[in-house]
Amino acid sequence: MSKERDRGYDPTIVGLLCNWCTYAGADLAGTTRIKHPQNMRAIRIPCSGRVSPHFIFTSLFQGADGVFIGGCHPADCHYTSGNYYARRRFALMKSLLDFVGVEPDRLTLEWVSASEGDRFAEVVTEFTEGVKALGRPNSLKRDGLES
Amino acid sequence: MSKERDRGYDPTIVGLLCNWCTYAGADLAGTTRIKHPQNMRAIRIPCSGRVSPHFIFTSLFQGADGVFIGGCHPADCHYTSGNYYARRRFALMKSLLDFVGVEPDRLTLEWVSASEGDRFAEVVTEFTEGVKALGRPNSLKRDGLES
Amino acid sequence: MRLSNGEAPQTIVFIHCVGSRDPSKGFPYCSRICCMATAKHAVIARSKLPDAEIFSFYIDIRAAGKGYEEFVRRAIEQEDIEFIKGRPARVIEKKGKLVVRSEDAFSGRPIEVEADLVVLTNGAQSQDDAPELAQTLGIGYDQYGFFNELHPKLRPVETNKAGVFIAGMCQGPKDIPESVSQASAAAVKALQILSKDELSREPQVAEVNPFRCTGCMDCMEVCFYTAIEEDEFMRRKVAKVNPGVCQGCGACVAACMGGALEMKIFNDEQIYAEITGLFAVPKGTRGTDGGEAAHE
Amino acid sequence: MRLSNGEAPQTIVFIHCVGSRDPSKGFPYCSRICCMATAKHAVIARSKLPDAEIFSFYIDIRAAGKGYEEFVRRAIEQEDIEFIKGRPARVIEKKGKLVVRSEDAFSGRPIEVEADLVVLTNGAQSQDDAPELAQTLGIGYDQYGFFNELHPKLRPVETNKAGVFIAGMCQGPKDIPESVSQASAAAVKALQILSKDELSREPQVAEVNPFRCTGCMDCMEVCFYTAIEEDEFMRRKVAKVNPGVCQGCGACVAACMGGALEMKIFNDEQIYAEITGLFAVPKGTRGTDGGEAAHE
Repeated sequence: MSKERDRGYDPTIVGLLCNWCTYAGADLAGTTRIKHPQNMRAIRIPCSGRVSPHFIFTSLFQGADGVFIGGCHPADCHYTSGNYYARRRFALMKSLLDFVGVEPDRLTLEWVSASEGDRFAEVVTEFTEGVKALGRPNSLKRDGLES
Repeated sequence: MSKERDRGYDPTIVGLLCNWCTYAGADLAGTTRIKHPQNMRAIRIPCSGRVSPHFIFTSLFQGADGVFIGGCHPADCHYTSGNYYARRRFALMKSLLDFVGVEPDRLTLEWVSASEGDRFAEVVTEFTEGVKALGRPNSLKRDGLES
Repeated sequence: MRLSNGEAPQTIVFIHCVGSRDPSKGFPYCSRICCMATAKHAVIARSKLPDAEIFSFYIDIRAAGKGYEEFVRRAIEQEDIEFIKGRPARVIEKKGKLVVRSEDAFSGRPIEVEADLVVLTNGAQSQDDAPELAQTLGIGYDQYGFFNELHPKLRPVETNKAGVFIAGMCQGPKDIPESVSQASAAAVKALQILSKDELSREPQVAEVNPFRCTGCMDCMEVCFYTAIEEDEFMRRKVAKVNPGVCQGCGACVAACMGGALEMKIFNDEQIYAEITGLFAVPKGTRGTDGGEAAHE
Repeated sequence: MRLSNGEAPQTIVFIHCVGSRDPSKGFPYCSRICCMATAKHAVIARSKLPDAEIFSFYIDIRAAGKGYEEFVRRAIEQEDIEFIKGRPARVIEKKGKLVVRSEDAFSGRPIEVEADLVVLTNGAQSQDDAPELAQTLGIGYDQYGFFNELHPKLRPVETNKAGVFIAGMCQGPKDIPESVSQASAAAVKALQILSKDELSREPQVAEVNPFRCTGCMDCMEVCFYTAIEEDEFMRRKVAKVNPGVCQGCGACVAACMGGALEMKIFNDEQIYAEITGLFAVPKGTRGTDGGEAAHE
């Protein structure tokens, strides 16, 4: 990526956050005033297992620079096994993104419990920095796959 | 007591047994076939704290040779404190019996839990032996205090 | 996981049972939840600080819940948390370090750890104003301020006051699954009362005959359930039983000198009849060990 | 408290954790209730046999309930029960005695006790046919045959099958107060269902569009709650969601390749609208750390 093109690059990240853990963790990070970059927009979902591949593609088509999926720690899923399905689909999606020419690192899946406000800030910061380092995407949108 | 008078002496004991512990302990002694003398007649009461002094006198007036009160172990009372009241009244009754000329050892108060069938048999045996050793009572009934 | 100086601690010591299991401090009881909380914190610390030395001084490892034992074993074997049986005698500050002095119970030898961070696992205590609340509600509490359940085994969420239920730590230290179970249990006990249009009770309750009552209130003294209150009858003070609260133990009936109290079951007349009946049974049918000797 | 030879034992040894906390035997879990049961038995033995020597070999004394710690302390201090930290390696019969060989963990030295009576504190196990029952009911169970609660902390008496509840030892070792609390908790959960004329549910459930469904049943595979069953629609096999059992996680919706499944809340359209909406927000109102740079 050219430095010129990426100057002032401030990516937009779509966060698909499980209602029972990461969404509450984001709340906690807020109420306890833990600082983290504000690039992510949170969308509440019932379970990380609810994340259909379509949501990820729609986000990228719409212009997202990254997609962050937040689920419950292994064995802690409110629905017992939704996070395991998410993990399996996540691995497939990584390969698929690679196949269609999007950097797989624009997608992440993290486990954050409702009490881990600090962890939420940490992983969001890390992911945001990672996406920033990737620079402006050779995005699906810009390549005209959709719009 | 003359040996002649006490020959074949087979005392009758009135048992006032708490429903929640000793009465159940007596049941258990029965179902697990633990041997003990059969001189006691069990009367179920809700709590050893229910035992009014009148019950004890009525029993003795009617011809009982001994009165056995069975309650829950300290701190285990189904009604929390009934056994403590029973213990306090028991001490007073002992003095009162002594005062009216009845051997205080014709009255006993024992703690037997619902699971202590063996203990039930033990304390009943002990009390029965004790009453037998006292011999026929200089009883309230015989002395014509009532009948 | 930063010290006040902003550096990541390299040596962390957790100390169990600080202010619990210690009769000399007035807290003889076990705080129940701390062993697992400490194990969890130690494992989290390990995940942040892969190279730190992490110690945990304990008396007994009380990992007695579902999956708890397995968790502690993982902490020891996979997360390299060093559990040391010993109760540290003191912690001394020395050159910016916290020196933890204890005995290693297994070797019997003293052990000293220079720590960057010492985590004290404080015992759980009741709220300061718990006794006040208990007195307001008329429920029992113990010397530590924990509320008394009606029966330690069979009535874990009920109190001696009908209609007042307890759940969770107010009764004594307990973990989340237990507290949640108790909360649901308390809910069903409340529902038993609230789900009916009329409160139906066992008929086994006490009743005052106000004509006989002298108003001495001895009965109120012995009522553990605070079911007896003062009332007025023909311009005299008399006792009155609240049948919705009375548990039917009969302590008041036995305490009443004037015979003004009676129970609706196990009443005096019934018990006298039972006693009298015993001596009316024909001889020979009374089944004794020895022979049946007449002595009336 | 008599041996087979009819004599009162003079030396009694209790051994904790026999078949529990022992991964090598396939039972890594703690049986939870035995520490207190053993302490109780030892105290009862003492009351019968004031002069006997009574030993109790333990790994950890797990006295973590209300009044439990105090009870064990009394057993040690007043009832003269000798608790020895150590796991006996073997018990050998020798001249009518049972010789218990262990290590005293505190001294590190071997210890040998010649006992008249050895009491093994066996770990609690699930019923042999527990997995069969679980399969019949469609509820989860672990490798030891204990039934799975829906959530270890927040849903201790519910299972993954709506309408099936668990209480007590079937879920894992637990003592009487806990079991009683769970039983009441299970009752209230059942009442929540039974107290209504109609079953009311959160609207958040999945629904099949039978026109789109190909009957591949991939959705059934991922449904942890067994809420999806086979149905027939226009002489084709299709999936059908039982809305009384569905918990609304959406795993089936995400798994459906043909888009035949939809949720009534968190449906695809709603989530697409949310995503699209994010990018329709005017610049500058999106509040970022740095400045807002257009990159569309």
